[in-house]
Amino acid sequence: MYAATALAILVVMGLAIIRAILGPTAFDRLLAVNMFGTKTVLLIAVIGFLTGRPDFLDIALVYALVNFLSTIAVLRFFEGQGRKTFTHTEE
Amino acid sequence: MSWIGHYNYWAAIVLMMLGFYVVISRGNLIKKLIGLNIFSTSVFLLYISMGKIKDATAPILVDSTLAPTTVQVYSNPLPHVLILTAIVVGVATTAVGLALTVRIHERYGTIEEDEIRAKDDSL
Amino acid sequence: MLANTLDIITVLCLVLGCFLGITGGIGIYRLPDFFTRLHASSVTDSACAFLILFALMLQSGFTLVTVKLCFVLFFLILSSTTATHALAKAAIQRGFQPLLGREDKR
Amino acid sequence: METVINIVLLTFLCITALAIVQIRKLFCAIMLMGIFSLLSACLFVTMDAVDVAFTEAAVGSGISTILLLGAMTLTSIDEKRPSYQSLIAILVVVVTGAILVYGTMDIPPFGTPDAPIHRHVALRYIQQSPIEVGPPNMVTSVLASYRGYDTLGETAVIFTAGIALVALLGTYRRKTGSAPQKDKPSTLNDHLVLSIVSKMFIPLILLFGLYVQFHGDYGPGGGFQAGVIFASGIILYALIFGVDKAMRVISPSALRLLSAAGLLLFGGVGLMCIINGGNFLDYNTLAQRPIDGQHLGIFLIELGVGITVFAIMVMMFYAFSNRKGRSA
Repeated sequence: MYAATALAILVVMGLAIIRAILGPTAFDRLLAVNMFGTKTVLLIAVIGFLTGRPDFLDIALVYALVNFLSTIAVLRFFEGQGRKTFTHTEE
Repeated sequence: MSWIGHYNYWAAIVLMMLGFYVVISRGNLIKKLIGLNIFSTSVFLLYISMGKIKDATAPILVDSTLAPTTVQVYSNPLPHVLILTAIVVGVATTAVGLALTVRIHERYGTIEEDEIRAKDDSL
Repeated sequence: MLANTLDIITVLCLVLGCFLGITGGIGIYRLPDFFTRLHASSVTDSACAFLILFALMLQSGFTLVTVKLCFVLFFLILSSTTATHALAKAAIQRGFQPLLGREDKR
Repeated sequence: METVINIVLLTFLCITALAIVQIRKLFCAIMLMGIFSLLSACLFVTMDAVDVAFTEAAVGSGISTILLLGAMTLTSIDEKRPSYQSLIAILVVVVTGAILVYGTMDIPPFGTPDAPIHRHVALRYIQQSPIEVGPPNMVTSVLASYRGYDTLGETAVIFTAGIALVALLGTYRRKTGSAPQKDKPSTLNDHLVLSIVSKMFIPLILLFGLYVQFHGDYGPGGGFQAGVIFASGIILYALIFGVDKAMRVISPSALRLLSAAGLLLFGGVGLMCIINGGNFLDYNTLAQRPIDGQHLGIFLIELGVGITVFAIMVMMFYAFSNRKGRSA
């Protein structure tokens, strides 16, 4: 039961990787990475149950908390780039 | 099915060689650092693969009052200790490398290796 | 009897969660532009996470594990929805336009 | 079943690495590095290395992406095609790889219980550490007690890296550099949803950091992870509300003091052991009962590591983001 769930999550992860590699725009890649992060949390939780030591959910918890950070950082970076191109056109 | 037994090691070697390839063939300094990161991850994988024992569990003592299980086998904790610290040290050294790259960019205006070398020669 | 019912609900939740997850995966792979992909992933993501984690909660009973799963679920739903919202907003600000109508080239 | 998950994840990892090698845009390579790190953390979990996965989770998802992005913003976005041929490089790589694969033939297959690596000191660690040292998490007892010297060395390396970074990039902002940024505050600050959700998240991240710090004896976690998680909380604050405000929360000079204080605490515990008549970092002498001494020693040392790692990580972030203000 858990094994089938883990496999399904792995399939989704594979599709997200393909999108992250192909992704024509940077936003597509960011979306894929974001989705990949969510699926990683789920996979770690399911693996915990699969191996019979579900007390290791702390790792999933870390990802749930901190994964947010990289998305914010990239958005911040986009903003910086926008400002840079903006000043370029000004000059 | 002997290849399954060595699949981890081979994957680690493939990753290591990919990182190595980036480091020796790409001129961009940030790309080189990314390659170095891939290389170090491959080393981490190799160590952790060696520490794993089949059907063993993580090296945290199972509370026998909560989970009355059969005899427990634990994976080897030593590689975990080595790699745990190596990851944090790795990110610190990557940061130093990136700082050097930033300084090189400020001095030379480029982070491509051959352009830097050309500027060095012309000086 | 009770345990049996719980198991059945667990399996149902897991199957539905996996189905939604795979739908989202296919959506993010097949759909034609950024906004359609965004809707595919964001709509399914929260429900998929909720169903799978809820199934795990049913299996773990009243323990610390359930509390941790609750926290994971809470953070996951909060952060992934916020992230997709911020992503859509940033994309609009950068001048991305949603694909309206059907384009002939795929 | 675990073997299947393992093999699939390793294959994904190789595909991602290949894509990183191929892609010319540095930004895309950094995004893929994020996926790479998530995948490797999953692999560490399947291979029972929960503490390692924890560290990778804390470091890889936040800090390393942010540092790479910061460096890329300060330099260039695209990678130029190198002028020289890479055929020789491919040859070198293939030959080295082939030799290494030949070398693996003698390694016992994955998961063998009686491989040489498991016969040496590991048995002692697994069987004796709960009795001799105490904490149920064997990784913590090996890290802090049996191999305390190593950990002291690693902490010193991190500290040195922080000093080197500050020497290279500097922590203080020139007044001319800070002026234009103040008229133009970050627009992420205006992003209402984002700032409110972040305000909810930051205390929870900090709280979780403390939990990881002090629960590391019983579950996965410890000083290294806690320091990074705590730093992530501060960095999130800086990303949303601006570095200036974050610097008012915790100033660079305070960070410098903290980074040294953590390392000194570590070394001080070692010296205390000598004063009490034991060897360096021999915690048994710290209290009446040896096991209490071990407990106290591990607690203090993890605290020292946590403080140093936290201070250095935030210092690195400040250094990169201030440089941005200076060159703009």
